[in-house]
Amino acid sequence: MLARAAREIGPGLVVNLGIGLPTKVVDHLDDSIPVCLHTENGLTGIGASLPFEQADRNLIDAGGAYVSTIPGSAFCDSATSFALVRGGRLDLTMLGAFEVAENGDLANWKIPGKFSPGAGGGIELAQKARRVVVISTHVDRAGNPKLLNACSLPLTAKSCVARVYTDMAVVDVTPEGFALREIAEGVPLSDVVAATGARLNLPAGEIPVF
Amino acid sequence: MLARAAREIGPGLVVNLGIGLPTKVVDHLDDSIPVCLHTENGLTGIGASLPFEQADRNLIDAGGAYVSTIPGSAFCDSATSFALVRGGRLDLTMLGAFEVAENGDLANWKIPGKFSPGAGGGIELAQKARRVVVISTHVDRAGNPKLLNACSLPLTAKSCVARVYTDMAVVDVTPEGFALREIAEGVPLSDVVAATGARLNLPAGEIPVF
Amino acid sequence: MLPDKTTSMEEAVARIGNGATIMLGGFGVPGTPFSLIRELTRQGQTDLIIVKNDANETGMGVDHLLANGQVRKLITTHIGLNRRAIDMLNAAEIEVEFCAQGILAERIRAGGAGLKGFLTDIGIDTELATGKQVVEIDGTPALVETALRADVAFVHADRADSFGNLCYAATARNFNPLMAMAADLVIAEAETVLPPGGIAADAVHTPGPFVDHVVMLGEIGEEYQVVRR
Amino acid sequence: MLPDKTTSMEEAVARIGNGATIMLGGFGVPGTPFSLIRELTRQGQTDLIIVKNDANETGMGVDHLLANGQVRKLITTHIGLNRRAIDMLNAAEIEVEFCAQGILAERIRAGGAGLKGFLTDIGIDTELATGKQVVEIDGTPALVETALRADVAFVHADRADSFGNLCYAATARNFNPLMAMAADLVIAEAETVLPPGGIAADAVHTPGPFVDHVVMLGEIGEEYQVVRR
Repeated sequence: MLARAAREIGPGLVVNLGIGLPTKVVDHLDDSIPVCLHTENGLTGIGASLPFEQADRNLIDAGGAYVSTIPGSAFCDSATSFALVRGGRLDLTMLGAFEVAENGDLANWKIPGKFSPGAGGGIELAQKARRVVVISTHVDRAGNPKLLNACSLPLTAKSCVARVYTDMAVVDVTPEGFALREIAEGVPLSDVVAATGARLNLPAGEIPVF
Repeated sequence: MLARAAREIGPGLVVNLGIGLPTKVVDHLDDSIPVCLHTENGLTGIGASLPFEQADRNLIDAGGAYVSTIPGSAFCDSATSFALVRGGRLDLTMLGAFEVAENGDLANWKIPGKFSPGAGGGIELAQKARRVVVISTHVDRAGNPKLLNACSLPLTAKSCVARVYTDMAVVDVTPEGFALREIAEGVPLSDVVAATGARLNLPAGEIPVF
Repeated sequence: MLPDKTTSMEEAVARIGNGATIMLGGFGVPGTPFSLIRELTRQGQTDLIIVKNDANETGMGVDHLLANGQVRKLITTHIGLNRRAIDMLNAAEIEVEFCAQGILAERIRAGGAGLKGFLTDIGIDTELATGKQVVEIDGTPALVETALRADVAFVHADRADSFGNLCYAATARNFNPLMAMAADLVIAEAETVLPPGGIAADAVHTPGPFVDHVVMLGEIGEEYQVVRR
Repeated sequence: MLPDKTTSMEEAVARIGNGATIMLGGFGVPGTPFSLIRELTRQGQTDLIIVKNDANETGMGVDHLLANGQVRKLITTHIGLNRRAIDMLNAAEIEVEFCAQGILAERIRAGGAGLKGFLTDIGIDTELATGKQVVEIDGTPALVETALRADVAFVHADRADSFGNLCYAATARNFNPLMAMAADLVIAEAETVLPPGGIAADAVHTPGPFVDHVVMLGEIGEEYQVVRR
């Protein structure tokens, strides 16, 4: 899933990898492709993660991980960092999800009564990145689908998700709802359909495997 | 007039000297008093003016004069420079005037049909500096009073002027209107009164001379 | 000659009264003014409104103020790493106002820039829009976000000069330069304090006129160090 | 590895069409992208809306575009040093929109920050308020100032790296970093272009992601030099 998602990241893009699974996509990037990774606490050009012994106490990403710079990195304040996001300079963000609706609505920040730590920077990433993709398990820990007709949780942003990468499939959000694009190796199509809580449009012909 | 106005500038103040006569106040500053001069094109801590031969092509004040830095100077962009003004960090500005009204209204940027080059930074200086003083000739070139009951020209800002330094007098704007505080050496009181286009409240007792 | 603003920590913090609104720089550990927060804990001002991106982690920074019962309200973006903050919120022992992170940054900047507020579509179709005034701009709706100013800002600088010009290190910059513009009393703690001219005029992150007091830090304490999870 | 954005001046400017809104950095001479303006004059795009603090002086910068009949409208703060601009305004050969200087800066920044506008009391009791929407904030009126974006921004940097990180010299900074955030196509001319890493990450004024093209200047021409009046 992470390796497949990494192929989203083409040359020249400015990319923000959200906290959790999306951050791990960085390990699957092709070093020969010129990209600029952004973290909203104020760094463009994120370098390798560092173990504690080598860490700079002043240099973290928005998830709190110790990172490094590369030649051409720049630091900025939080207002400038989000100016980049809202101003249209963030080409792609990859985010986690609690729920994704077939119209692209995303819920990933609040479970009323259970989990309400605040939205952090997720609202603006979801609403303003030029392309928003979700990286997530296909179902939650209780086995319930995360891809739904409509979100039941408070929204992060409306109609923002373009594509979802899960452990089972690659699914696009289209005007006609969810469309299956690829399926994970060894996963039966019936399992994907059963694990999806909304209509899943199937491609004509064979389904590519990733 | 300029030397008298320079005595406004007490220790610790952040001061913006407007284009024209006010800029010349700098030549009368006491170097032992710690102050920070600001120019709205993005410099805090203005140093001495420089002749063309010594000028840095990238270092001017808002009036276009070539200036220098001092130890502790800082450059900033135009938004930050005006943030300083609007945010309450500019203690004092000295501005020129076409007209000052007895309620402190200031007109200094536009003469409809004659002079409309745009307001530049004057609106924000006049409206937001913690103290606004005007440095100006007492009358205009045609001999007409600049201190008036009410301004006839488009306003720069309402009720902003605290004090006026002219070639004839030092005049405060008070809730009761203009109040004469000091008079220039050798100028008869009757001349000041005649050159003022509004009621001029006189002090009890002798009028200090500057 | 520029004014000298170096001050002792005790004296600078003593200017703060009960009920003050205080902005605290920092995003997680980097940029958090731990020493100023410690002194505020020691002096014990109460009924505070604290503005900070996050609530740090338990046992660090803001958490001392929470544990000490000094905080009435927190304006923040995310408190997920501080169990005590979440528990106090759930028990209604503190009030918490959540903002989207870039919106909090921008509200502070607007306060610093002497604006009344700004107009944005961020959060417009979500519960974050609840209670906010809506204005039409060119036929599309925008939310009014009000400017945020504070009585006091604590910022952590890597380097300062005695006039208050500040530089921040790496991602320790974050909210610090914004808050340094947005309070009536700005107190900067700095790891190094240089004479005027010690920071190049082109390299200054926060110009000195925004800063009221510069406090020189001694040895950097444990709280500032790398967190080994 | 970060993308390389170095481009020839001709190629970068050729991306601009007739009718474009173009922001030009600079306050007087410092920071004005004279070489990019020259190339725009040479290529001859017309019907332009130009956003610049001032109209330079006769024979310099913006004046070439005015003389060449390429400008339809000017959004500016002060044109007092350019007689041609004043005459063209009086003859209705160009339209001029005047803003207070800090308001123009802030409108551009708002555009760059992806905001819809901001609320201010600047100019509220003057003719600058004419025609502007008024909003009540906490019971007091504020003017709505709309965000300003452009199709193109020309900025002049002292140093750039090939990724587009920019540093400005002294008061040549002015509107440049604001405009560099506020256009769909940002073209930076730079006196020196360095490889990535040539500008320290803490010293960058405009982060590279805001910039589309970096154009290296050769010898600095007469227009950039000290003006002997």
